[in-house]
Amino acid sequence: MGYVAVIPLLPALAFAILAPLSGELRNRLRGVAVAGMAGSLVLSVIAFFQTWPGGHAEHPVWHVTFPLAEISGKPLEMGLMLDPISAAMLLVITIVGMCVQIYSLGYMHRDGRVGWYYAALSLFTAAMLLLVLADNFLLLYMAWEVMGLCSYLLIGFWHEQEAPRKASQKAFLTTRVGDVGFAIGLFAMYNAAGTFSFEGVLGSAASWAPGAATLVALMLLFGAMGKSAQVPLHVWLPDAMAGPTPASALIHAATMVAAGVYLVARALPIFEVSGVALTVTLWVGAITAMVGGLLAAVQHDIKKVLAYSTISQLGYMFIALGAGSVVAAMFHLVTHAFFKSLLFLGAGVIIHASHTQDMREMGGLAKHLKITTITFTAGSLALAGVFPFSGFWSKDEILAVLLHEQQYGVFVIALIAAFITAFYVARLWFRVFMGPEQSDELHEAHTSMLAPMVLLASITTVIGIGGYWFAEFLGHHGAWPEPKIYLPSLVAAGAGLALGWWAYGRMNVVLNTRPLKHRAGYAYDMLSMKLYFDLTYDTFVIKPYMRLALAFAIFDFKRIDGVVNGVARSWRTLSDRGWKFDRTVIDGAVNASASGARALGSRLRRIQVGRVQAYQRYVVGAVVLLMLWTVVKGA
Amino acid sequence: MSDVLRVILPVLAAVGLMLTNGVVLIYMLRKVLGHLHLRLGPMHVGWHGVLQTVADVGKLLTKEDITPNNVDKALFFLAPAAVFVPSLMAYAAIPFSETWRITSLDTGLLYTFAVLSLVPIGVLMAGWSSANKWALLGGMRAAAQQIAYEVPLLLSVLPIVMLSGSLDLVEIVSAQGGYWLGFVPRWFVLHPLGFIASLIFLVAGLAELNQTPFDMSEAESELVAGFASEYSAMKFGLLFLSEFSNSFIISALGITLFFGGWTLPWIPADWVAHIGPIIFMLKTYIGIAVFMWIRGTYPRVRIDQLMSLGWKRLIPISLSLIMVTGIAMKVVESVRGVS
Amino acid sequence: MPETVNGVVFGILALASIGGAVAMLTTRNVIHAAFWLLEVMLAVAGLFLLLSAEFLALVQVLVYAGAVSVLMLFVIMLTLRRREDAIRPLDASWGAAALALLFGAIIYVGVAASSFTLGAMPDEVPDVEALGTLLFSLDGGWVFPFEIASLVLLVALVGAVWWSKEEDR
Amino acid sequence: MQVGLEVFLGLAAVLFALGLYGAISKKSAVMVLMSLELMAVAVNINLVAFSRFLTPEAMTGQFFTIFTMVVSAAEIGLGLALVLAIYRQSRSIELAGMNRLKG
Repeated sequence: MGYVAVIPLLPALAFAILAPLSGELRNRLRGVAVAGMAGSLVLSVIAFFQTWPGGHAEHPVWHVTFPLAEISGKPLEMGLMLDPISAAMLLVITIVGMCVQIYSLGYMHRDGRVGWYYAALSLFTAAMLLLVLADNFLLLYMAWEVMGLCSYLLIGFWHEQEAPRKASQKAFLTTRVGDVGFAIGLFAMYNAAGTFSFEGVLGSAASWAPGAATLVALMLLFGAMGKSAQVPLHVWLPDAMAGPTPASALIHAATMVAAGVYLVARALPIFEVSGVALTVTLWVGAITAMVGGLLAAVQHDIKKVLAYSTISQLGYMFIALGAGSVVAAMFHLVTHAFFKSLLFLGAGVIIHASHTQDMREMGGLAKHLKITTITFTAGSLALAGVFPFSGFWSKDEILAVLLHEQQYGVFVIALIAAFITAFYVARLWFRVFMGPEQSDELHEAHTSMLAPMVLLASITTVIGIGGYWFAEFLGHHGAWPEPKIYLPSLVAAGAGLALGWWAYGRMNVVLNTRPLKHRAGYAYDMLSMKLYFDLTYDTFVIKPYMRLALAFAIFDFKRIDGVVNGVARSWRTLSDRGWKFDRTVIDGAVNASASGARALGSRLRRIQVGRVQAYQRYVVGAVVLLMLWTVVKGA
Repeated sequence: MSDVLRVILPVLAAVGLMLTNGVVLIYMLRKVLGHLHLRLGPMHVGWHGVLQTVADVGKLLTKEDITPNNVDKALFFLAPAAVFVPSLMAYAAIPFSETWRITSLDTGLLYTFAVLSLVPIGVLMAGWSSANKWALLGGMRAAAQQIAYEVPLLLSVLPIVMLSGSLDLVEIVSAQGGYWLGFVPRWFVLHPLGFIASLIFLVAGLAELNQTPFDMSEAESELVAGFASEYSAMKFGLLFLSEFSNSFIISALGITLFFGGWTLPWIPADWVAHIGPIIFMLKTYIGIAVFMWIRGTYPRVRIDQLMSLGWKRLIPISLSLIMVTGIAMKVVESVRGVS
Repeated sequence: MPETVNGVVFGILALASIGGAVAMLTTRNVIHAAFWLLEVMLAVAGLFLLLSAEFLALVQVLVYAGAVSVLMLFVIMLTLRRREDAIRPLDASWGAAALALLFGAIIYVGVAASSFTLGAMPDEVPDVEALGTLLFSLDGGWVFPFEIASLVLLVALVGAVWWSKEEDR
Repeated sequence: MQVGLEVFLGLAAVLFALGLYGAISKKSAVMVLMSLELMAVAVNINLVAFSRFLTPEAMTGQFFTIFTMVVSAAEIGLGLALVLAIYRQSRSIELAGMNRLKG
C-alpha cells in the first residue's frame, strides 16, 4: 500500500513544477495541478476501499516510519499511516479539492495569476493530505503550519487591494496565537511521553503526571481553536472571505478549519484523561456555536454569513468532541465539508451573477439561475438540518450524544443554535433567490462551475443516511435516530425557517427595514458590532501594544540615542588625536619606506629595457649559471 | 641485392602508374567533359583522339623551359618537385589488393594523410617563387583551402577508423567483408553513420583537390592559372601530373574506406582473388568520373562561402558524427553484452 | 649490418637537421628560413622513425610540416608589405652566440659526464596499438592528461581566433 | 657505427643551442617563433630517444612528446595570431618596436 504516500506527493509535485515557472507559463500549465489532484483522488478512493469496512481503530491499515534523528538517545521517528479516520478525511479532502479545482477553472480563468493560485492550492492540498496521513503530532504540526502559510497566500491573493492584504495578516497572526499554544502543548507532550507518535502519546496518556494531561490537552485545544476559528480566536475567519471564493470553499469551509477538529479528535484520549479539558472543549464549542449563529444572522455580506455559519458549525463539532464522541464530530465534519463547500461554490456563482456580495442588492435569482438555485437549496436545507439532507443526520447524532452524556444545558444551547441556523439560512435564501430582481443581466454559470456543485449537492443529499455505517467504519456502534431527539431538532429547524420566512420571505418586496432591528435594537447593534470582539482586541490588545511600542520608540530616540551619540562623540575626539599621530609618526615611517623603495626601483628599472630578447637573455644567462653550478657541484 | 630491388621496384611501379594515370586522366577528362558539354572532345589524333594526350606529352617535353626574370630561382625549381614527391609517396600505402601494395603499414591511413598534408607547401612555394600576384594569390588560396579542408577530411575518416578499429587500410577493407541482413554488403557507405561520413569525405576531398566547385585557386577567369601561371614545359607538366595523381589518391582512399576496396559483393571472394587490382582500379576510375561529373555540372563557389562551409558546417558535423559513432558503438556493445 | 644502416641513416638525418637549422638561421630570406625549418621538421620525423616512434613521426609531419610550417609561411606572407621585405639583415649577435654556445657546451659536458652509455637500442619495439591502448585506457593510462591537453588546444584555438579577428575591438 | 642514446642527446643539444641562438638574436618576431619551434623539436628528440632506450614498453617519453606537441601547436597558433594582431596595429613585426608595455 505504498501508493498511499503518493497521495500527498502528487499535489506537492504539482506545486514544485508550477512554483518556479514564470507567470505566463504557469497560467498555461495549471492543468498540472488539476491532474495531480485527480491522481490523488483516484488513489484516495482506492485507499478508502482498501480500508473498508474499517472498524479497527487502534491498528492502522498501513503504517510506515523512518528514523529522522536521535535526540539524547531517543529516536525521533516520522511516518505516515492510514486508518479509517485518515481514509475518510482523504476522501473528503480530495473530493472537495477536485470539485474546487474544476470549479476554479471557470471561476478564475480571467485572473492574471491563476497559475499561482493553482500552485498555492496544490501546496495546500498536499499539506492537508499529509496532515491527515501523519502518524505523529510533530509531522501534523508541520503540515499544519504549511497550511497556515497557504491560507495566508490565498486570502491575500489579490494583495493589490487593502482588504485582502490586511485580512491575510490578521488570519496569519490570529492563528499564530493558537499555534503558540499548540507548540507549547507539543513540548509538554514530549516531556511527558518522550515521543510524538500517536501510538506512544495516546497509549501512555493515562500514566502521565497529574496535570500534564490537562496542560497538553488545553494547549492542543488552544491550537485547534485558532485553526478552527473558535471563540475568541474566530475573528480572522470572516475577514478571510476577502480571498477567492473557491479557495474559501476549500480552505475556510471544508478542510483547513476542520483540521482543529481533526486534531482534537485524534488527541481525544488525552482529553478524556484530563476531564477538565473535555468540559472546556464542550463549552468552547457551545459558546462558538451560539455566537457564530447569532452573528451570521445579522450579516449582509453573503460570504460572511457563510463564514459565521462555518464558525457556528465548527462549534457544533467541538461540542461533539467535548461530549467525547469522535464519531459525531467526524461525521458532522464530513457532511459539513460537503454542504458548506457547496454553499460557498454557490455563493461564488451568485456573486459572479449579481456583481455584489451584499445580500441587500440581490434578489430574484431563482428565476434565472435554475441549477444554482436547486443545488444551493440542497446545501441550505442540509445546513438547516432538514430531513433527509445530511445536516439533519449529523446534527442529530451530536444531539444524541449530548443527551446520552446528560449535558442538558448544552443540549438546549445546541437546539437554540440549530434554530438560529435555520433562521439565517431562511434569511439568506429568501433574500437571494426570492423577491424582485435587482439586476437584469443575470446568467447561469459555465458548466465547469456547475458540475462540481451538482456533484456536491447529490453527495449532500444522500450521504446523511450513511451515518450508521460511518460509525461502524470508525469502529463504534452505529445508531439510527430516535424520535426524542429528531423531533425537537426538526421542530427547532422548522421554527427557524418559519421565522425566516415570516421576516424576509413573506412579502415579495425588497426589505429596507429590518424587522428584527425594530423589535430589538440594542441586541441588534451588539450583534452587528460582531459582539465587540474586534473592538475589544483593538482596544485592549492592538492599541496598548501600539502605545507601548511608541513609548519604546521615544525612549529609544531620547535616551539610548543620547548615550550612543555621546559615545560616538568621544570616539570622534579620540580618533582625531589618533589621526594626528597617524599622520606624523606612522605615515612618516610608511613614506620613508616608500621613498626608499622608489629610489631602489629607479635603479632597478634600468634593466627593464622593454625588449623581449633582453629578458630572454637574462633568463638564459640565469639558467646557464644554474646549470654551471649543478655541473660543477656534480663533478 | 634482392632487398634493394624490393625497395626500388615498387617505387618505379608507382612512378609508372602515376605517369600513365596522368596521361589516361587527361584524355578521360577531355572526353568526359566534352560529352557532358554535348560535344565530342578530341577526335583527330588516333582513334577517337586517344593519341591526343601522347602528343601533348611530347609537346610538354620538347617545349622551351622558360624561367622568368624575377623569380626566386631555388624555390621556383623546387616547387614542382615539392608538389610531385608527396603525391608520389602517397601511393605507398594504397592497397590495390590484399597483397598488391608497395608497403604494409599499421598506420597506413595516417601516413597517407600526413603525406598529403605536405602538398600545400609545394603549392605555396610555387605561388611565392613565381613573383606574380596571380600566382601568389592562387597559391595562398589553394594552400588555405587545403589546410582548411584537411581537418574535415581527417575527421570524416575517424568514424570509419572507430568502426573498423584500425588505421591499417587492408584491415579497413576486410572490415567491410560480409553482408548485413544477408545481402547488403557491409560497405561503410551503406552504414548510416558511414554514409554521412562519406558525404563529408566527398565534399572535403573535392575541396582538397581544388576541384570545381572549389577551384578558386586556379579560377581561370580570375587568376589565369593560379600558382602554375609562370610555369611552362615539363615543370608545368609535373604540377599538372601531381594534380591528377592527387585525384587518383583521394578517389582510391574513398574506395578503400567506403566502397570495400578491391572486393566485389555477391561474388565469391576466391573467384575474384586474382583480379583484385583490376576491380580496385575500375572503382577508382568510376570515382574520378564522378569528380569530373561534378566538375562539369556545378558552378564555382566564393572563397568565403568555401571557408565558412568548411569551418562552420563540415567540421562541427564531423565532430558530432565522431561523438555519435562513439555513443552508438557503446550502445551496440552493451546491447550485445546484455542479450 | 642493420647497425651500419642505422648509423648511415642517422648520419644523413643529423646532417640534414643541423644543416637545415644552421641554414635557417643564416639565410637572409625569411621565406627560405621557413622552408629550411620545414626541412628540419621532416628530418626530425625521420629521426623519430629511426627511434621506432612511427606514430609520432607521422604526427610530426602532419602537425609541424603540414600545418605549422604553412601557418608560418602564411603569416610571413601576410606581414610582408613588399616582396623585397623578405630579405632581412642577418641579425648576427656575438653575445647571443656566446650564450648559446656556453649553453650547448654545458649540456655536452653534462651528457658526457652522465652514465647514459647505453650503446644499443633495446629489442622491444614500441608499437602504435599499445600506444593507443595506453593513451585511452582509464586505469594507469594517459587519458586524463590527454583530455587536458585537448582542452589546452581548444583554449588556444579560441584565443587565436579572438586575437586575429579583424574588426570590432 | 653504433647509434647510442648519447648521440641522440648530442644532436638534440646542438639543435637546441641553435634554436636558442635564433630566439635571442633574431629581430623578427616570426623568426623568433621559428627558433622556438626548433627548440621544442630538440626537446622532443630527447624525449623520444629516452623513451626508446629506457622505457620502450611504457613509451612514457612518447606520451610526453604528444603533450609537448600539443603545447607547442597551441603556442605557435597563439604566437602567430599575436604577431598578426601586432602587425595590424603597428605595420611591423620587429621585436624592437614591441615595447609599448614598458613602464
